[in-house]
Amino acid sequence: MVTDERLADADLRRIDEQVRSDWPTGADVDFEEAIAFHESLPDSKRFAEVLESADAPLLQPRAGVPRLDDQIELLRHLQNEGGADLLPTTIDSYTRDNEYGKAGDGLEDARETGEDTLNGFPAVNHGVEGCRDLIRALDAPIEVRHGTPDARLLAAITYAGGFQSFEGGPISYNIPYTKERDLATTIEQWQYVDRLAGAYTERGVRINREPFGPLTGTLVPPCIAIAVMVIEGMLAATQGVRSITLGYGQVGNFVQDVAALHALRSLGEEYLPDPVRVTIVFHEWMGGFPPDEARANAVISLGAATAAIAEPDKVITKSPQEFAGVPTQEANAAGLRTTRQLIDMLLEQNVQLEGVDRELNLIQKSSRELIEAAIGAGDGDVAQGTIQAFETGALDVPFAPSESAQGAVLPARDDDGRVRILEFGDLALSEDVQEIHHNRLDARASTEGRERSFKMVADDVDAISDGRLIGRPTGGD
Amino acid sequence: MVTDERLADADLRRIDEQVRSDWPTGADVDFEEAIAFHESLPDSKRFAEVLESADAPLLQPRAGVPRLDDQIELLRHLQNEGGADLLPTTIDSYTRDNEYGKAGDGLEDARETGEDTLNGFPAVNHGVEGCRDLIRALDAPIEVRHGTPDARLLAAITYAGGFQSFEGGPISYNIPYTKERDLATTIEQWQYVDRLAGAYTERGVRINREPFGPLTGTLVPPCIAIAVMVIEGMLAATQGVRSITLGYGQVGNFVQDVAALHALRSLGEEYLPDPVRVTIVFHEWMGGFPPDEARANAVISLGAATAAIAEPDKVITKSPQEFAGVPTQEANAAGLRTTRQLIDMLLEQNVQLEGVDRELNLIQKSSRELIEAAIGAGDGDVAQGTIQAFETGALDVPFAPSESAQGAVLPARDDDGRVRILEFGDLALSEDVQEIHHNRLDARASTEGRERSFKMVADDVDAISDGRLIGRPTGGD
Amino acid sequence: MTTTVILGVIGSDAHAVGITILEQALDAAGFDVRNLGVQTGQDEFVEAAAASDAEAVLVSSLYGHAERDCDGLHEALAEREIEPATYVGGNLAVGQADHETIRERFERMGFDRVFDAETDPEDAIVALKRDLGLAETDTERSRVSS
Amino acid sequence: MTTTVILGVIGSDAHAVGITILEQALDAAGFDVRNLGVQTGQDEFVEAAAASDAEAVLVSSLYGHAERDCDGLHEALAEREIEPATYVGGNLAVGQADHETIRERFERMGFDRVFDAETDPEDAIVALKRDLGLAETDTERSRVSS
Ligand code: B12
Ligand code: B12
Repeated sequence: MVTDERLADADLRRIDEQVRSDWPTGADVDFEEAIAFHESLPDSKRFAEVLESADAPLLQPRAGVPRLDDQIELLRHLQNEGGADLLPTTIDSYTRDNEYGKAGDGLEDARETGEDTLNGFPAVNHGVEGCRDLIRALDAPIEVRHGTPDARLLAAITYAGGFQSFEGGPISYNIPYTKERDLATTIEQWQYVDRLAGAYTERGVRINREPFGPLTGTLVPPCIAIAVMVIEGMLAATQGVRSITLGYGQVGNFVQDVAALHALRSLGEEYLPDPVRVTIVFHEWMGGFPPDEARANAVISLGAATAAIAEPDKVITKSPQEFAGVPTQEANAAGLRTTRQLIDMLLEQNVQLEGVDRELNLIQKSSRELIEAAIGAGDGDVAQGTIQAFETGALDVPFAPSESAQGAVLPARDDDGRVRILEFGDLALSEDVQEIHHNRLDARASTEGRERSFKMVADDVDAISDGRLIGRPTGGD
Repeated sequence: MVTDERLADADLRRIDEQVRSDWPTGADVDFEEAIAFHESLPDSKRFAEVLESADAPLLQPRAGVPRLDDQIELLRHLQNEGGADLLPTTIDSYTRDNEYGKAGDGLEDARETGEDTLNGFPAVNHGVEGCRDLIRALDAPIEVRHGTPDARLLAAITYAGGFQSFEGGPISYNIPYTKERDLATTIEQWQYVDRLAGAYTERGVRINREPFGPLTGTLVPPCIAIAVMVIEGMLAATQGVRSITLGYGQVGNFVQDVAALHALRSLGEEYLPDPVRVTIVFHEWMGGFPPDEARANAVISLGAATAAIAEPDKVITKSPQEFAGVPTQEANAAGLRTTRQLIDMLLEQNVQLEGVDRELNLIQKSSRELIEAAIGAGDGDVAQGTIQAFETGALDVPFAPSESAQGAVLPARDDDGRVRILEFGDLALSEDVQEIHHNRLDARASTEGRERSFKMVADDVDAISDGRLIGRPTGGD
Repeated sequence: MTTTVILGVIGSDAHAVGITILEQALDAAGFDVRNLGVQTGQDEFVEAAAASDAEAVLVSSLYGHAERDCDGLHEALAEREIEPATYVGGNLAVGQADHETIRERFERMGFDRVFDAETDPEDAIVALKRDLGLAETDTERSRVSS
Repeated sequence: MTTTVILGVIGSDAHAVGITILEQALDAAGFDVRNLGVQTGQDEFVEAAAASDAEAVLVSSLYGHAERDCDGLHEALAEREIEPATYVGGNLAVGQADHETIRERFERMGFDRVFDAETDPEDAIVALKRDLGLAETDTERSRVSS
């Protein structure tokens, strides 16, 4: 039974050996030698230090292509033409499924035909040396971004390969990303990922870990995202991680997004133990984009404006081609520059939005209820409690494809465009909080002269791609 | 001596005949027949009504090409692909100089070579029937946008040609647009333009007039823009204009722009006589743009966000190609769609910025001082007073090329990015107000560890195109 | 008369939102929808189609690996001697590909219809009605009763 | 030693901000600048150059009519038998034209240098120093004294 305790060194070693034997490239991992490689890197490639010492939001795009030389060229472009402060390497979907054979085939295809049939960089197949070639070739710190429920081998290889930041977590890379993975299993698997980061940290290589805040990217109520972030942060901290970046995805309402980012920071600092440096990352709109680059630029800009006001430590940018597919490097760089210009124009302005405090209180109270419910369900053990809470629906994520979550929660926007909860399922929110959500959605329903229903949810899902925030019924309906 | 009195009918007729004899196409103007043409137009082409009855900001681009069929195609594109609510017809620079011969040569060139060597639509050369072909071909109302100091013939022909909105005014199309024009003369000339609009208005064709708010487009302090708008509005109202749209160009500071738009509306309503319907128009950033479309999109988006919060009646959009030259129709439409998406996402949100009231009070007080100074200088006659005020520098516009203005005022941004006044010249602002500006700029100077100087002004002029709002000294300086 | 359609996201793709919306719309239009969810293998599609005698199989793919994931699906259906209408939709290739090229490619693989990500659920419903020969009145009735 | 340069916006163009910035920068760099302002005719440029024995004439144009407005300028200078360096800069054509094409076109008209709107005043100063054979020290001296 998995509990929130630090993996014993012996266990770490045992799992490590087993994990590395999963695929031939695992054999090249040598911890001592990896420490030496990390120590050889200049300060400008130390992810945690660069992020934690920044005095304005740092920008990071998403990007991954199968071949090493293409990936180097892509990241160079994003750095030079996009002005990215932090670089990504997004992993392909086969690797995320631990299908290293298929990923290898895809890589071969890409090498032979020049056409990319993989949607990312298969880091396991590239192996430790391939990763290091990438790290060596670029000037900025690089993070592994993926969506892999069982990311143990990926972590072992990429940490050894010189990456100093690793996205994901047992909930955030399970519930939104998979159907049949068992939550207890992913928690156990991520204990290894975090413990290994902790082992590097003890040797002075402070690997940054970043739980994936946007979850399903689609109308996620802030309290749910924040609760999951704080829980994953606590689990990582237990394993010795000391640099943790909690995430949140833009919902598109100015006041709610600013309040949520403040709440995320304050609850992160409150719940995570002292030696942990907490930073926060804001993801530009993670839901469906407009099928039009001009309109997509407005969505990106609204996110950038929010970032300028809330001042997260990092912003993950989108490109205007988000709707259509993996963007060209030019479009990806354009998303960075649009974001930069907007942030730099607004950052020095003292912009205070009225009503942020009220929303902040509501988000904090609700998030706290969910976090405490999870801790309580495990009699103080957050690992056990989280498993219980997802089983009973006390914790839940809207649109979650995973069988490990109830998927009973349904969100909808209120009359001001803030994301509220329409169906709670068994979510552990108090009557007070539920009543606030009810009232707000009733007000919207009456504005629109229709019942609260799934149609409202569906309309809200499409709203931004249709050119507005709230999915009001249109004349034709 | 020009005074602020309504032109007598006899004078109107006399000037009308003289003006129309300036160029052959003037002969085709027939007032009665023009009234009949306007009456034949559907409601959807009545500019004033469409604008005044809108319940969300209407979008209008700028656009003008020499040939009629190209102009029709261009405007159709902006309406269909850009979703423009109101259409423009931007006039070429030769016409603005009353050089109808050169404009005609340019039009001929364009017709023969297919290449556009004119920067707009030479409406005088196209004549009444050419204009009507344009009006007939499009579904939305169309405004004449130009920059012509002596726009009498242009007005006579385009009003008769079916246009129901006409930009400009005696100050706003003189001071920023010319070197040697005498202000008394342009006031007299615009009395004809306004009186003619008044004559149409009396017959039920309520021609909308729109003083040009952005002036030189470059760091114009809000109180200066507002004072000029209110004065031009008063002059137009005297001549019988009943639909007046006062303008303001984005300075890029959220709070200041929102406050300025509120001040513009309230002072407009206060000073203009009751039968006048006052609407306001917000121009997206009119200063130097970034030489990069991605960054330009952020500038456009910041303007759109401001519009969503302040809710002007109309927004004049920019295109991402603003820096390079007259935009392609695609880029122009893209600017419209970016603006629309941002406004539609934000409009339903209740966004209240703290500090707007304070800034609003300052702007109102300052604008009132300037307006009253102008009225006072003419012993109650605003025409006379305005001429005096510009002569003495009591009224002034930064970067004004005109010899009719002192051009002594120099603006600079304060530490929050708001546009303040560094050099007042003889601007009629009270000591109190001057002190506020002084203090704000001193605070900035001390932040930057440098003296207040012209270098600050130059740095601020370039700042947005360099990717920020405030022209702080960079490391290299 | 109820018309059964199979719906699912193929391969290891986990994009759930699109099929959630589609399921709800098809259901409201009177179809009997079997939603297999995300990360559904070819065999599961074939099994479900055979078991419920489905008239259509709707395959969704967003993450860019559709071609690889769908390869062999029509052969497997043929082996079971069933011939449902087959639709595929979503973001069917990696990157900024042009829809016409993609459509041809997937039609060659045997799909009856190929939809891009701009597809509105209504488009799928209209196509199903046409392809399955459902009268307008059928649907109107089902819409009223739903 | 002071070097006189003529500056102005040609034709009926009224864009004043660029030359205001240029004037200030040239002045700070030690040049004796005669700023003719906006809407300056060819004849005024020629007159001013002849009158002050200027070593360079800097023509600015933003509004898109530069070609038409500059046509004949070099002939007029030649008639007066003066040969200042001639620069032109700004947005020199209507629309989204490519700078290389524009450069060639204006060089053919006789301009020594052609600058686009991304030009920093410093670029003009560096070019002037090179073309007029001004030593680095001259300018450094002038900079200190300015
Ligand atoms: C939300 C989202 C996510 C969420 C998904 C949460 C969840 N479990 O559902 C998260 C964050 C987890 C995610 C993960 C990934 N994503 Co994603 N995601 C999106 C995003 C932004 C929106 C998708 C969405 O929900 N749209 C709203 C719904 C209503 O629309 P829809 O899905 O398009 O479906 C409609 C139509 O397409 C159509 N339709 C769909 N299928 C079918 C089938 C038939 C038969 C018919 C008729 C119609 C039809 O009807 C639907 C209803 O209207 C899109 C980009 C976009 N569209 O803006 C990227 C996008 C689909 N994702 C992409 C990628 C690459 C990934 C990842 C591989 C990488 C990553 N970034 O981590 C992983 C994959 C994980 C996995 N194993 O699948 C790419 C795909 C690239 C490509 N094809 O070239 C996209 C296009 C983003 C991009 N530009 O790079 N993603
Ligand atoms: C502000 C502005 C205006 C203001 C000008 C106020 C004033 N009196 O100065 C107003 C609103 C009045 C205006 C009017 C018009 N404008 Co205007 N304007 C602009 C804008 C937005 C900024 C110009 C500016 O001040 N930049 C800041 C200064 C510091 O930079 P700069 O002028 O480029 O100068 C620098 C360099 O170019 C260079 N440089 C310039 N000249 C020279 C010469 C030499 C020798 C050298 C070495 C260097 C050099 O050094 C300068 C200092 O760094 C530009 C677009 C842009 N750039 O973003 C359009 C722009 C120049 N305008 C344009 C047009 C068409 C007009 C109008 C005809 C139409 C209209 N919209 O009403 C009228 C023309 C009126 C007239 N008779 O001239 C077009 C020109 C199109 C083209 N060439 O294809 C532009 C590009 C906008 C567009 N995309 O359509 N405009």
